[in-house]
Amino acid sequence: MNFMMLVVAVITAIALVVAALFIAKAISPRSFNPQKGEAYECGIPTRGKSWMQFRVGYYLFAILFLMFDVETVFLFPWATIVGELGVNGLISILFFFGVLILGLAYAWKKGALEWK
Amino acid sequence: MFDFSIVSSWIHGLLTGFMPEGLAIFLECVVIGVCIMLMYAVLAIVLIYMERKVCAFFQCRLGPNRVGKYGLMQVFADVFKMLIKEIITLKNSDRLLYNLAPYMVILASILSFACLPINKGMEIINFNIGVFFLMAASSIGVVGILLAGWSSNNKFTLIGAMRSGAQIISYELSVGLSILTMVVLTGTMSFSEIVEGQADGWNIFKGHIPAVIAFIVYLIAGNAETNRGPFDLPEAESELTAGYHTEYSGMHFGFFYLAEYLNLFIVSGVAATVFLGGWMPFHVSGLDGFNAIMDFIPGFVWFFAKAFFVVFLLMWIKWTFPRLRIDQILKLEWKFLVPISMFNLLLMVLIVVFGLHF
Amino acid sequence: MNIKDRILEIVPEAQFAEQGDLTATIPAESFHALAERLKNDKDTQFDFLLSLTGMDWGETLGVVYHLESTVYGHTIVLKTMTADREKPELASVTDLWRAAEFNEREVFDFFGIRFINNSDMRRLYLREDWVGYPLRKDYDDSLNPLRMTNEVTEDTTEELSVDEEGNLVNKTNVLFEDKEYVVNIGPQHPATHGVLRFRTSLEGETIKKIEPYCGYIHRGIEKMNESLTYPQTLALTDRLDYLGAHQNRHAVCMCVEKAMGVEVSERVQYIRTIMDELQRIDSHLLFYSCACMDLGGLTAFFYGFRDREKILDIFEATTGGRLIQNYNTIGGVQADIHPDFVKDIKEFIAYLRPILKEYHDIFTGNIIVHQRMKGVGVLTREDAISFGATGGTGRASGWACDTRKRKPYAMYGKVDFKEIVYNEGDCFARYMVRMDEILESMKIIEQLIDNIPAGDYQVKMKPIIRVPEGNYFASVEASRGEFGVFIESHGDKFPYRMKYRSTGLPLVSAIDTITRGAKIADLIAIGATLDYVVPDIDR
Amino acid sequence: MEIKKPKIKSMQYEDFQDNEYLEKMVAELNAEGTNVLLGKLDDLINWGRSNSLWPLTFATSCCGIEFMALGAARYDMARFGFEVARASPRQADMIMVCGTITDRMAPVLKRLYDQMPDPKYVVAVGGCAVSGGPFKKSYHVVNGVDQIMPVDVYIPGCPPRPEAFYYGMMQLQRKVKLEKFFGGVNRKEKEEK
Repeated sequence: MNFMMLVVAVITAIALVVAALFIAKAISPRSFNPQKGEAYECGIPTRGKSWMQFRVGYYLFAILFLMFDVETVFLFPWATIVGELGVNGLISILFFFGVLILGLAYAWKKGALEWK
Repeated sequence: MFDFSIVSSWIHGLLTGFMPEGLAIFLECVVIGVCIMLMYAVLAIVLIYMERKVCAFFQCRLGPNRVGKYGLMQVFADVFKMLIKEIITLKNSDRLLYNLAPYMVILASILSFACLPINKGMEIINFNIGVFFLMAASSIGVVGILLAGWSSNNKFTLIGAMRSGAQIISYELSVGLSILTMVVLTGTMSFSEIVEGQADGWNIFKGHIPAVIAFIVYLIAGNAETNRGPFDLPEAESELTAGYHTEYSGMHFGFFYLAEYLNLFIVSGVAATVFLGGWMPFHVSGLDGFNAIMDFIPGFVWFFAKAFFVVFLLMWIKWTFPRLRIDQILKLEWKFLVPISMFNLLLMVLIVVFGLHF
Repeated sequence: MNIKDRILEIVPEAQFAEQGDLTATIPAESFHALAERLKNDKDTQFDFLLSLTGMDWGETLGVVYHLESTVYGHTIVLKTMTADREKPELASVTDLWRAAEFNEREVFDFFGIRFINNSDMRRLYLREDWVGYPLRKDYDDSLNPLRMTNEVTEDTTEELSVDEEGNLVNKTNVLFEDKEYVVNIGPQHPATHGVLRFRTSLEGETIKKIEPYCGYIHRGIEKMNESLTYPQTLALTDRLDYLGAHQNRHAVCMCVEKAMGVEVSERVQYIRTIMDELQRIDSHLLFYSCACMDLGGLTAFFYGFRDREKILDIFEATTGGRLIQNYNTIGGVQADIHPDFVKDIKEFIAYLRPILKEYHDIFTGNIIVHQRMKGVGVLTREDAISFGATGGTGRASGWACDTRKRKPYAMYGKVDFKEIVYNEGDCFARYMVRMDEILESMKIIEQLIDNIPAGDYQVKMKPIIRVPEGNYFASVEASRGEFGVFIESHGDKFPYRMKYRSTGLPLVSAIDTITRGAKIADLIAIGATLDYVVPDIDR
Repeated sequence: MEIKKPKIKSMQYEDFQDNEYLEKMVAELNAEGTNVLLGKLDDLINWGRSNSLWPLTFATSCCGIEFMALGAARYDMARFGFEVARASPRQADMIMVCGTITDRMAPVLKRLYDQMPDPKYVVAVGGCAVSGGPFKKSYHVVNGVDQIMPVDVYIPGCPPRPEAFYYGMMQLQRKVKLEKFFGGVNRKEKEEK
């Protein structure tokens, strides 16, 4: 039943967008002029390409995030049963957790957390 | 306590009484779909109205009051207008991605919206890994934002998209860690079980210090997730004109607008569910009379009341603080929130392992 | 040390004018050497280029320089000219005063004078494809119909430079490389406070270079003034810097009164001073509101505007105008003060003092504000003087440049107030200067409000005024810097040339220096705290 | 179906100064006639549009400050639902031309106007935008924005008081209420291939 509900939600989302866009396209007024489709840049034509190489600074954080996120994913199953595992569960995960914290400390020391 | 599953099974029984099971289930699905859609739209409208009124009162103004009584119809007029506004086709955009972006954003918010338990027995998607699913679903949204910014072929949108890429995914980490902290306390990832587990006290009281820290971290990170001030960098009005959705018009823009408010509600709803007991009434042990009265109030009222309380908190923050700068936002996340929530997680584990919680 | 003698010692051919301010006419070939000596000599030290005015004297084209020393406070007016109307060329002084960079572009734009060694000889206000030079007396407007094509922006500039052999050569300088990520911020942008345009070369979020483009609200007021009588010109001054309407008009009135030798009554001086200070509070409240809004704190914006309305009420009661009051006239003011004027102002001051604390609570004390503003966009004292960035911006950089103290006018010599000076030169200092100045303005008003003397509010003047021949300069401390008026009169009922020293132009010319290496968000904070008004830049 | 005089909540019909042009518009619309269903749909659409006019943040000079005052606490244009000022023309419904338009600005303004989605409205605010105002004789000022784009409402003044802004905006609301959508009025412009 749950997976069916998931499908229902997905279909609902798509239907919502399709329906609204359909209404909009069907009845909205339209006008045409040569400048309408051009990029908006405060009223001045754009110079050069907008799609060009972008600074690595943004991606660095994405990569950092990936690393930490994947590692927290591994923590979730453990988290649900840590109460039952008790001290053993805590100690065994501490190693993993230590690696995580060391990773952050390393990134910090390397200056990867500074915005450049 | 009112259990909504009685209603749903009654409807199911009624329908299967005079039609084949398959058709009945299909019909139910359609009804649920329509309900989601309606609730989604109505909630968005209520939230937009609330935002406009709340900020007006913070700013010594009146807010909308001409369209309908107390301006109640104002947002309807806005949505209606947006629906019949022209949708601009761009010349040099990446058509496919440009049109795909609103779908992604809406999909993400409806999927995560469907996870919220509104009342006992009234959760649409109820996985045993609900928390996990919600985080996965909501992170689709950032893809939509990135696509929108990239595909428009506009410099402002591109910077907006890049900012949101760096910001939203960074804060996802803190959201994840603070929820993980609570999962340690509750011992389950299913939303309905999390709420059931709070019958004898809300998590924020049960988990005391680490729970409060997790709540605060969650509020900050959740606020950043929804792109709302002081973290509204991807659409910083005074810097990037309209940010990643600069090139979207009419209903295309309307979807981003709706999704933004719904995401606000989802963040608040999760906070209400995980920390504040969801649809569970407020109980004080020992005061049976008081508890009985509290039980009399239906669960969805509790849920919405708590969620809107958190919504109000977030609005309060938005209308008070100035905007941060991109490097400060990332510094706040990586140098403060992540280490804090990591140690908070350890603290919570210690408390749970040694049974120090209530 | 007599400056006149010193100039004669360096350039024996210099001629001095009989009337008006101390003015020396210098031949073009020895001008640059003289300017260099005047700036660098220990006992002259003219380090502040107050104003640079292009002139068309019929046969000759030329430039008038107003120089001032921040060390000694003495001033001098220099004139230089060339008889070549086809290809007028003069030496640039950009190497001495950076304020000349934009001002020389303005002169090139209006008069077509090319400055040798100015690396950036493009038009400043008008479109690149504009025909002719509008402020020349023989300009033909029919050559320039309204062009609706999108303007093509060049990425290069022309320079007229001197090569090793001393010949003039044309050189091309590159502004932006093809590979650079150049974003237009403005003209229609919520944070440029009007229609200013910044072409910003970005690397990620970091600003590599910024190139301001003015002229989107260039209304040609100076040219229009040449065909208006003196009282008529007053109407346009209010619309330059509309947040300093009183002060602008005060400057023009003062300049004409000085030229005519008219003494205005004490009552008028009191009223003008009070009005100037009210206007300053009004402007600073608006500054606070807009700075908060630009930094994203929207609620504070409404607080500032709420209280600003109270000043506008006071203005309205007396002058009839809210934003643009048209109050000062030559020889007095338009109408006597409203009977409730004194009472209203006292109530307002009593109201504003506690409110200011609220402002600091909601915005100034916020940690995010400190993070966003402290250490951001530093303008050093040397740069401030070199660019001529007066007003709150200069004072935040440690330059005590308040005209009210330097050249006291109206009642300012007789009231006690402190000149607010900060030394950090960053956004936060610029913000604090203005917030503190509100307090000082209230102090000035409090000293004056109770003793407004009786008397006439207007000296009898003829409807048509003929200002005696000569050139005159007067300046006031407007809300955002020294606002000066330069009038050259040939004895007609119209001014021969009327030039306003813009308070905003130096700020905008300094913006590239301030923002290098900052982030986009910093540009917004810097723009907000520089507090320029675009129509005042473009005139 | 008979099209009626446009009513708005904030002000009586009779209190407006110039009703003649509206009556002319009503008469024109009535002459063509519409059926009831489409007329009702039109009413609904016009209700939505007229009550949700989002302005573009655009100001060149003095009038812009009065426009800000209009948004601030005392005059509070949020009451009418005008407060959602969008910085991007893609999301704006009307452009309030606050201030002088110069020769250099004119193509920029036109471009912004072109980039707005339909339906779009233009309000000329202040003497400068209406006719050039005090700067009419200048070499660099456009004598009225109506030279470069169609204007729906003129608000005179230098700068107009906030009350005048409201009057003009309500006039625009009334005008919007008289639009006939399901008769093709809005679909005049066709794609040029």
